[in-house]
Amino acid sequence: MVVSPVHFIAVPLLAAFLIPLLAKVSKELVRIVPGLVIGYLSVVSVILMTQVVNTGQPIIEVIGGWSPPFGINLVFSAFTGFLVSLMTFMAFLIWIYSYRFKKIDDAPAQKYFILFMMLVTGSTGIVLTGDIFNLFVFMEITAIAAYSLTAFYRDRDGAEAAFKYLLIGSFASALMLLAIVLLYSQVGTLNMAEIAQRIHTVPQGMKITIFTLFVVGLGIEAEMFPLNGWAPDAYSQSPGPVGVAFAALVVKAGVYSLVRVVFTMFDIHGAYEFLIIMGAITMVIAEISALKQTNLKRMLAYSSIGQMGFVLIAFGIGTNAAVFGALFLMFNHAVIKGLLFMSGSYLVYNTPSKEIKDMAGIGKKLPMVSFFFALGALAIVGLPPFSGFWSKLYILMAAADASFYYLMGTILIVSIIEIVYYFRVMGRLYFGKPQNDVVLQKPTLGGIFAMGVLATVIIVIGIHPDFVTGFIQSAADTLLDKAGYINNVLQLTNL
Amino acid sequence: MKKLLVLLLLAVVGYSLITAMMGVKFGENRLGDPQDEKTVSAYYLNNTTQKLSVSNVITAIVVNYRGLDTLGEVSVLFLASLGLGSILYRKHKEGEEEVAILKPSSQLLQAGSKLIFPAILMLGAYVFIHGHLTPGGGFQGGAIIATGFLLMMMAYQDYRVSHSVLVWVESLAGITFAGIGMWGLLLGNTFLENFLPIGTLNNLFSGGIIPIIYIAVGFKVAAELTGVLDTLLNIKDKH
Amino acid sequence: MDLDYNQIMSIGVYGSAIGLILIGLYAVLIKKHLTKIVIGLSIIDAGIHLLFIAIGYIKGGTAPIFSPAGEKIVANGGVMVDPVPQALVLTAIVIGFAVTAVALSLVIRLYRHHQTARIDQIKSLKW
Amino acid sequence: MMFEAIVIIILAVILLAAAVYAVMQKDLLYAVIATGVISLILSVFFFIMQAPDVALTEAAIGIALTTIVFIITIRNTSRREDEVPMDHEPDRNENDN
Repeated sequence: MVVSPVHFIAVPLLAAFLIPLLAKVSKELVRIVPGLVIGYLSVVSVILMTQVVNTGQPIIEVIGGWSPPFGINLVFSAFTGFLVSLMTFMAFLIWIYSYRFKKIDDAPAQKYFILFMMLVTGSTGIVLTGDIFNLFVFMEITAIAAYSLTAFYRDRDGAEAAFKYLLIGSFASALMLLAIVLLYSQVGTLNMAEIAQRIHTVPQGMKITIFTLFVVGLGIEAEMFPLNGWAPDAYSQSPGPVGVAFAALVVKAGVYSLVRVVFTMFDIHGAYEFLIIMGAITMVIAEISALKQTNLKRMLAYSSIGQMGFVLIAFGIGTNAAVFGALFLMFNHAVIKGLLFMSGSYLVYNTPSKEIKDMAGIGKKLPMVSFFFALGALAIVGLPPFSGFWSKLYILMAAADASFYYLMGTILIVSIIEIVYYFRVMGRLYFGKPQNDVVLQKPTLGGIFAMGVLATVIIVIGIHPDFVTGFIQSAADTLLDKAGYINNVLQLTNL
Repeated sequence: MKKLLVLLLLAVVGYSLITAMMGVKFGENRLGDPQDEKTVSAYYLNNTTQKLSVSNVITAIVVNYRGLDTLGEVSVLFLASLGLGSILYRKHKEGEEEVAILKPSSQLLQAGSKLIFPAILMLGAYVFIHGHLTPGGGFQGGAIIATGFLLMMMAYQDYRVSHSVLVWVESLAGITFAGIGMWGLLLGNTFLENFLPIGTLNNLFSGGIIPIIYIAVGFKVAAELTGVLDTLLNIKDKH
Repeated sequence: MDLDYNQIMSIGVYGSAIGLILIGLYAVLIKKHLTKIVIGLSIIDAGIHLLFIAIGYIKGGTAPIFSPAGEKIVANGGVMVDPVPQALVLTAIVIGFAVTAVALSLVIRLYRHHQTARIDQIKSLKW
Repeated sequence: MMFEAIVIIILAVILLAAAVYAVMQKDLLYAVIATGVISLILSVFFFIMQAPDVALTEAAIGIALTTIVFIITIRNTSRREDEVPMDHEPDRNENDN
């Protein structure tokens, strides 16, 4: 046994406890070690992922030698493994991007990198764990790291955004805890597979109460309407790399847990329709708000919320093809939004007012960054030959197959809105007249590298989507195979 | 208007909670027969004494059956003390006169604290060392020790807990916890699996790795909570 | 109407737990002072913890500790209360403290910046 | 048995009264003390319901540490919910950064 899923939790925690001691040796180690850890984890995720795909069996890791449901177990299946690989890959790029990020130097870097590493640990933990209370604990780890990172800069309204986030986030975790309490009183277990097995014994009224509490609590993390008030502020006031991490890790973990509750744990009729309706409302309202924004990062944040609404719609359709499209869109959203936030941060740093209208002509001052931003914008609105095209196409096709024609109309109209506001920014970047040619902050080497990798991924997947569709297809199959999940986890009990 | 909406919301929440709790009878035995182990709790109550030789079932659950939760919980505290430092951090400016936020305390408190302080530390240590035998454990003991330091900080304005000692204690305790877990994995078993002899029930040296982990948790929690209090108490007002 | 022991206990315990949750919720939604909002959050938490322990309680049960005394009770046919909620509440209390500490440090920082801790005075907190 | 029930009812009344007081009181210091009382009664509840471990935790963390953290915050911010200045508060003319 060389690598196992528990490394995703144990290694970063060990490193986090070690870093304060390493800081006494060298300040540089504080920056390097989190990167090494995250890099190691992405290697582990690739190894485990190939193992899972080759054998076709998920890896169930038992903690403390107690087989589920008596102990906590981690599940590294094609579905969770896909998300974890995506998260660690994005986290590694974010680390490269922020390694020499100028503004981190003036505040204590030690804290930034440990907090970032714990954010990654919390998000991967949420995805891996097979125990509902353990999910709550990891959610709190993610949340506290996220609050502290949002308030990291002192020259912005970070504390306001962080408090707003904390208020909504604590509310969410309180609801989630309440849901766990009620659920425990009914089924007497915390293991998700066993809950799924016993959920049919719960009286209908109680089931709906618990389900509502879960959906509201987790919907906050997943940026579902109307509980996403925290997102625009948190995205725009936090340091640039942290915004990327929110889009690529935290929200993904939130969507994952929502999907796990709806697809695996509960068997409520109408839950899927509920997801579609909430997703559609979220998408429409967020995209219209994005159109109205004058601040670039807020615009990106609303666009991110809109995309999450789109993901919820696709999950709500519930067919295999739609789930496939949703997972593909999650992948694309992480990669493309990552690129947009990374390049957008540099655009914002070179525009003291942070307003879109003042970004005129930056395309000539910062050709590289503007190119990446334009590439990301073209990809996210779903133009061929970029990767965003494929996910949108698959979801539309799935909607057509399930004959949700009104949904297709909504998605197409929303896409036009998206095109309008992204092209407006691009028009400013390339066809505006620059006010001066002072470059306030050039992108660092690491930044260009990270953005270059993401741009390459977008183009390569766009031309040749087969590189990932195999993984995504098996992930979608795994998610929809509820009986398989229950069996795989609980068969260990009888050994 | 807003108030009305909120009251409406509260009524809805209250109603659904009350109806939900109607179905959960107070004091009812939901564990089922311990012998057929239908629920997780019945299994714990039935097997803890034989398999782990720990008298306090809650300790067994917190440290071993659900050890990952506790590792997460310890890191939440770690993150909170880290986050507090990052949120309240500010550059020291030249010529800034600093005034502590606590007022000088009376002679009585000062003399009394000195007397009580070692006793509190002893109580805290007792609580976490006997975590597997009696009620209490790492969290309770750590919190008790932190209140001891709090008493000293309140009594003596210039009382400082050395920052580097806190960092050392915190890191070493954390490494012990995660390291014991990893050691179980390296021995070919699973993470956090017990690899020490479990001893006999109700002895101090029983329960395998459980007391060791709980002592590490005790030190870590004490250091973390003291660190939080230290950070908060040393926010200076400029005069 | 005569109430038996179980009814009194369930009204007393469940009632105070739900009451705490509702009162805390009211404070979070209505109050304007940041510290008051954090107080509300901790009251909600307290209510949920009480509810959880109440769910694990079994009438006539003893604490789940196999000390010599506890063993004697079990040997004589006594029951022990459910240990799982207690372990989870232990975790939840500590996490709640961590969140409260972070929240209050944010309140301190906001006060330093704006000279006020009222939500209606801080422009960027309105929504 | 009945004695226990009576104690629970009395405590529950005090608990809810303390919670209402904590929410309604304009002087935050008193409100915080009331939350301390809530924690104290909660700890007794836990003890009655055979959860000594939780009672100990609530006593150490809920009563002592949470209260002190709140008090430190109030010392560093405003003491009144409506922010009418109190005469003993130090004047503040700092600006951050």
